[in-house]
Amino acid sequence: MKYSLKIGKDLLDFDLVDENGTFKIENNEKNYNAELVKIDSNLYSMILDGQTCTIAISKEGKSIEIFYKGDLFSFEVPSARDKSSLENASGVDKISAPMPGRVVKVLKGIGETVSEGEGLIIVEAMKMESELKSSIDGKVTEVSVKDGDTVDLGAPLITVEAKESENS
Amino acid sequence: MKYSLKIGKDLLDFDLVDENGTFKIENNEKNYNAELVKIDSNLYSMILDGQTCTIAISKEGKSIEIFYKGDLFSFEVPSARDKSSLENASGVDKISAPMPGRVVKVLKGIGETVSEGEGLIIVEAMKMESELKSSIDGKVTEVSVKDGDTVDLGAPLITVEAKESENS
Amino acid sequence: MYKKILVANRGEIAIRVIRACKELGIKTVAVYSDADKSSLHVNMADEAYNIGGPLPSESYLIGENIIKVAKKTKCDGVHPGYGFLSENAEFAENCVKNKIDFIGPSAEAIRLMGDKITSREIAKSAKVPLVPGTEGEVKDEEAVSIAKEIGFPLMIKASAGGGGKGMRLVHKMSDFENSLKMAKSEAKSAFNNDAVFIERFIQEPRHIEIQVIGDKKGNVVHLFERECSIQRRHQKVVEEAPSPGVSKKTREIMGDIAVKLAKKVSYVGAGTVEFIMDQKENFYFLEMNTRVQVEHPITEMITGIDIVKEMIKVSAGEPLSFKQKDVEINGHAIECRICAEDPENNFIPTPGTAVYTKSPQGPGVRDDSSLFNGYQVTTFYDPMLSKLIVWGKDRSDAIKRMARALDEYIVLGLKTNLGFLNRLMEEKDFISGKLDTGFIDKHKKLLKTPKTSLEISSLAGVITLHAAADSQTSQRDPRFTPWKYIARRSSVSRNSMF
Amino acid sequence: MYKKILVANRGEIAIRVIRACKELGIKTVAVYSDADKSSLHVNMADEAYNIGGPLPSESYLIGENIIKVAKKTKCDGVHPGYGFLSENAEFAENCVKNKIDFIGPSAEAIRLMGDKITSREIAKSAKVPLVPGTEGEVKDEEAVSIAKEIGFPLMIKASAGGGGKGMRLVHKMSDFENSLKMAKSEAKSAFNNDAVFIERFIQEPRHIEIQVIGDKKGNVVHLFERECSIQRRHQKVVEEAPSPGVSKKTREIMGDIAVKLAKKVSYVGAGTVEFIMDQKENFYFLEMNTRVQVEHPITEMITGIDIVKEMIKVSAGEPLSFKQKDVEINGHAIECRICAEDPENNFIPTPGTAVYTKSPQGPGVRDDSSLFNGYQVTTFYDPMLSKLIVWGKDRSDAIKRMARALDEYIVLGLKTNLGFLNRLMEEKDFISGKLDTGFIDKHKKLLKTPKTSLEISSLAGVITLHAAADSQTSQRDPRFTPWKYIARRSSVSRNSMF
Repeated sequence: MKYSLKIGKDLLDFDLVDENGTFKIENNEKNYNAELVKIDSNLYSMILDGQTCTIAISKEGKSIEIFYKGDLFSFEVPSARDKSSLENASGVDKISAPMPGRVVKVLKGIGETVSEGEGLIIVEAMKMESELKSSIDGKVTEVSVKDGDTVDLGAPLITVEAKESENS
Repeated sequence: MKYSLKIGKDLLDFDLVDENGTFKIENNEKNYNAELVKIDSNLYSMILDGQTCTIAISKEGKSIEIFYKGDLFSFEVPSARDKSSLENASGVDKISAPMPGRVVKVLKGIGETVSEGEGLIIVEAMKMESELKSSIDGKVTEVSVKDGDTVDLGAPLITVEAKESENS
Repeated sequence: MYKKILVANRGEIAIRVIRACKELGIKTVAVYSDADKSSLHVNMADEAYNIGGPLPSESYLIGENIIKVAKKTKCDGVHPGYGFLSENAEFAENCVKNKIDFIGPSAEAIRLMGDKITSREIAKSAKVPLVPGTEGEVKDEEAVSIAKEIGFPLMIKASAGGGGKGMRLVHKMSDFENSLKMAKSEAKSAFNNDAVFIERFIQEPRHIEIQVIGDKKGNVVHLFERECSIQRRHQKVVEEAPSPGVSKKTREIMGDIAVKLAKKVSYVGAGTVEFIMDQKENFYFLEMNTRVQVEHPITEMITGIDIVKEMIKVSAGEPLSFKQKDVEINGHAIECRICAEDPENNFIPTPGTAVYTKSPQGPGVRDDSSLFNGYQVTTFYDPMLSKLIVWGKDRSDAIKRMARALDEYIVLGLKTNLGFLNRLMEEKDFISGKLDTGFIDKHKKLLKTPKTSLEISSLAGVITLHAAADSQTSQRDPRFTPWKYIARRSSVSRNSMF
Repeated sequence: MYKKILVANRGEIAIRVIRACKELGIKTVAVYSDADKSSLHVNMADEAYNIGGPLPSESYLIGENIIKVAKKTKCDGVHPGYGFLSENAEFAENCVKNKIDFIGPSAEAIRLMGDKITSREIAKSAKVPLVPGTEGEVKDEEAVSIAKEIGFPLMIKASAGGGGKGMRLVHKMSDFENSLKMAKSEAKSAFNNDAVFIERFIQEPRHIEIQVIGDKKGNVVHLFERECSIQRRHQKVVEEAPSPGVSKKTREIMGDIAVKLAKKVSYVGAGTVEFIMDQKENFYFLEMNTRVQVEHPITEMITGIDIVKEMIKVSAGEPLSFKQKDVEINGHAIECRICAEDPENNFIPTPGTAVYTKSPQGPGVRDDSSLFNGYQVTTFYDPMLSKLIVWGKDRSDAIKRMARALDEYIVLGLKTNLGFLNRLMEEKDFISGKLDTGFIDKHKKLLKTPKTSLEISSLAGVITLHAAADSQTSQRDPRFTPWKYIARRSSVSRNSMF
């Protein structure tokens, strides 16, 4: 069976064969033998090619969260639309508020050219200031807030578009 | 509202007034003010007359289990039949297997007179022998097993009837 | 050092060994029976293999199969834990034959100390005190002089006996001859054999044991004593170190004796020499356990020595990382064995499912447990759920901390001894250290659940009942369970002052 | 001793204080904001009172209301924890005015040490070394001789400055005069003021602090140092005791100096004197924190002293239970602050719900946490979830144990720094003790989640997806969830060898 998972902007494709509870999985030309044994409500043992990995899993709707070795991975089940949009246009970075807070300073204005990793905006929440950075090279095409604004979780802040997508 | 709970052979009667989430409860001529705050899946804070008690609760069907200060209390919601039978005939002690195991020795035969606390049968499970005792004065009216039998959890073993109930 | 160790056990001790291996950078292989498929020890090891049915005799006791797994997975060591194969000399031998280290003493040492008669003889030759008594039959003509030698109180026992028949407890010389006659005639009529032997009767005995550890260079060090007098069904339930009943002088003597005994059998690894001690600190050899003991953590807490890591290291050939003069007692430690059992009903095991559990945390608390929500206690294995261990700067501090930790412990779904342990920590005689193996029998009131607890629980019960009934009548959203309902409503109205 | 203490705090430190009180037999009163209705500290106290809205300024910071609760509930002491009102001299004063002990130093001591200028002056008078430098403006004619006196590297800073303007780092004398000119001209153009001052520049600074504790009889003892150099956002994240960079001699000198400073202000209770130290063990006073410190447990682990209990006792008038000569360092302890934050994204806090958590157990592990399944991290408070503390017989032992414990820790539902901490414990420079406050910036690779973890997680993800899809097509029983399905099926076929 074919399955896809989306993490961030990446799409992962799997081919899974269910052999009565043990799974043969192919991803990215690698092959795995895996099993999943339930321990507790969210706690699992995954036996991967004979080695035991402790994993915690939660699934809600179309999102699957996996905790492994201290890190949390949030996967989503991509929709058909997701798949095509992911493949075509990856040239837009829409920055939204990572938590409710206050805009300390907008660093870039509309039309300004920015490089990957450059700071776009400083927000403050939980007594800490964070600089949000561009993940692509491009130009600022939208600024939705101004200094001092209070924003809710997920509120759009600033958008950068890649140069290529400008030309398209 | 009137509620009853059964624990072992005892029936507890309550009068509960729900004042929008705080409860005035009367039991056995005592009055209480209580609240229950949920913490975790089964974990609660009960605020009883201003003092906080940590309590764990599970409810399945008609039985309610309460963990408090290391002890576990199993309550049942009595049926109408329960209520009348509890009130009328408390003179029968039906001993059943407290866990799967083996009968080591039946100590009393049919017709034998036994006093409260006297041993009726010895069973073995988990490498330990336990003597099960009569909870009433009476006469053995039924023996359902013999030495060496293996028994499942809840299997009837031996029944004692009180002398009074003999006369009824 | 070992590359990969197979842990030939289950439950908390398997987890304990896996943790030690992880901290030493050693890979681990778990084995498990059908009943232990989703146990924590299986989850925590790097690899895990099923070795058979749920009965120990179908799985954990089949040494042959365990060795097969060890060979297949290329393990260079096997740690047996306690119980199961841990004191099985043949298994130890077979491991070695298959070029896998048995992490413990030599098969020879296991064999010598495992036999009651041989171990007594070795003990005698090492000048370890034994309970004074005649080993064989007492003849009438020598009886009085022997009785004088042994001292009072003493016990006359039928050689062919059992079940209390032909047994007499004698408190003073003037009663002796008469008691002897009665015992003999009782023995005659019960067993058709009037032979009797005499032994010192230890009043209010305490169970004291010395932890020893030896390496392959011939060094043996003792790590002081543990007191394990709080017992039910002749099994330990609360242990502490050091013992409140052992003086510095006795501690030194006992320790030296235990080391001497261990050296007699060239002991390697962790072992325990058990003594029975009277209230005047006279002590006598009981037996030697040639494995890590359930209660080893309390010794770890007061010495700072990781016994399990150390036994792995010495087995791999390293010398002990300390000398006798380096070890010191620091503070006081107590362990409670938390078991699925019913104190009100003669501590009968209570199999079932621990639907919800919460373990204590904070300063000085260690929980060695195999519990999780949904953990099942079966009739196949010991009903121990957890070992709760605390450290305090002195005994009083440790008792108060244990009381605090027990109070935080929650196990919902099956009866446990938590309530009993809670009450024990507030019992005057326990606090004052007046311990003996009959302690629980003398303090039966500790077994009863208090009336106030029933009262408080019943109130929580009736609120639960009410919330369930209430939500049934006013239910709109199917996911709006009684629980959510209670939480949402009452949390708003909790004692507000302003 | 106190009868009832109000704990004027929330989260793990409130729980810490409640535990100490329970072990001392003192009743506790919790206070809580609307956001903390179902927090553990509320559940664990004997009584609990709502004191207002979720913002600290609406609840935990309103001393007046807290004192009202204390009076109404007849508390004889208030423990402020850390943060909130703990270093608020006015609150301390008001407690005393209301005949309630403020468990901590006097309002006077808080005031003196809380003011940057006064505390420097007191430090100077107690001969505590300060970072060498001119406090005021440097005149051109004296600049060279001052620079020589201070030594290199040094920093020239604009008096009116900020933001790096008018600032120059100078490594050697030959560059000094030129740099001075440039700094002054830059300052002039930026602030219209060319005044500059000079300070020694501490390269690769370490954060070292000394724990002190004093009683009301004038005794002050230090409990050695903690190293807290692993920081992000200028906040500590990993602490250890003792410091791998402090020699025995420096330890003694620092300890003596800290005690002298504390005595200058008749210090009562637990306090911390913070220093900045270079890699050659030259150290300079930063500030004194007049309260219990987040990282106090590591000092407890290596000294066996319960700092929170001790501060309650000395506040109640008892003398310290130990003298300087009684305290010794035993082993090594490390603390990791487990926080809801995203290391890959500049450690930005990650509010949300911890849907499932599991805390490590076993030897040498202490977890001071306020977590439970369903715990909510809000934007109102610090995103710290837990303090994980381990003890080992030496530093290497402690690091391996921390790695093992972190590996057992599970927090599902929000991003945490657990993965980063996991990787830190295996970082060569951390293991060798090469620490400074720029450590994390120098080891950015620790912030990235490893590719193999993503790979393994994605496999678990796709099996989850498959099980969900599979159960949808073959669903018979509505309660037969994908989870049950996976557990039931695959557990049977797990590696079986026989």
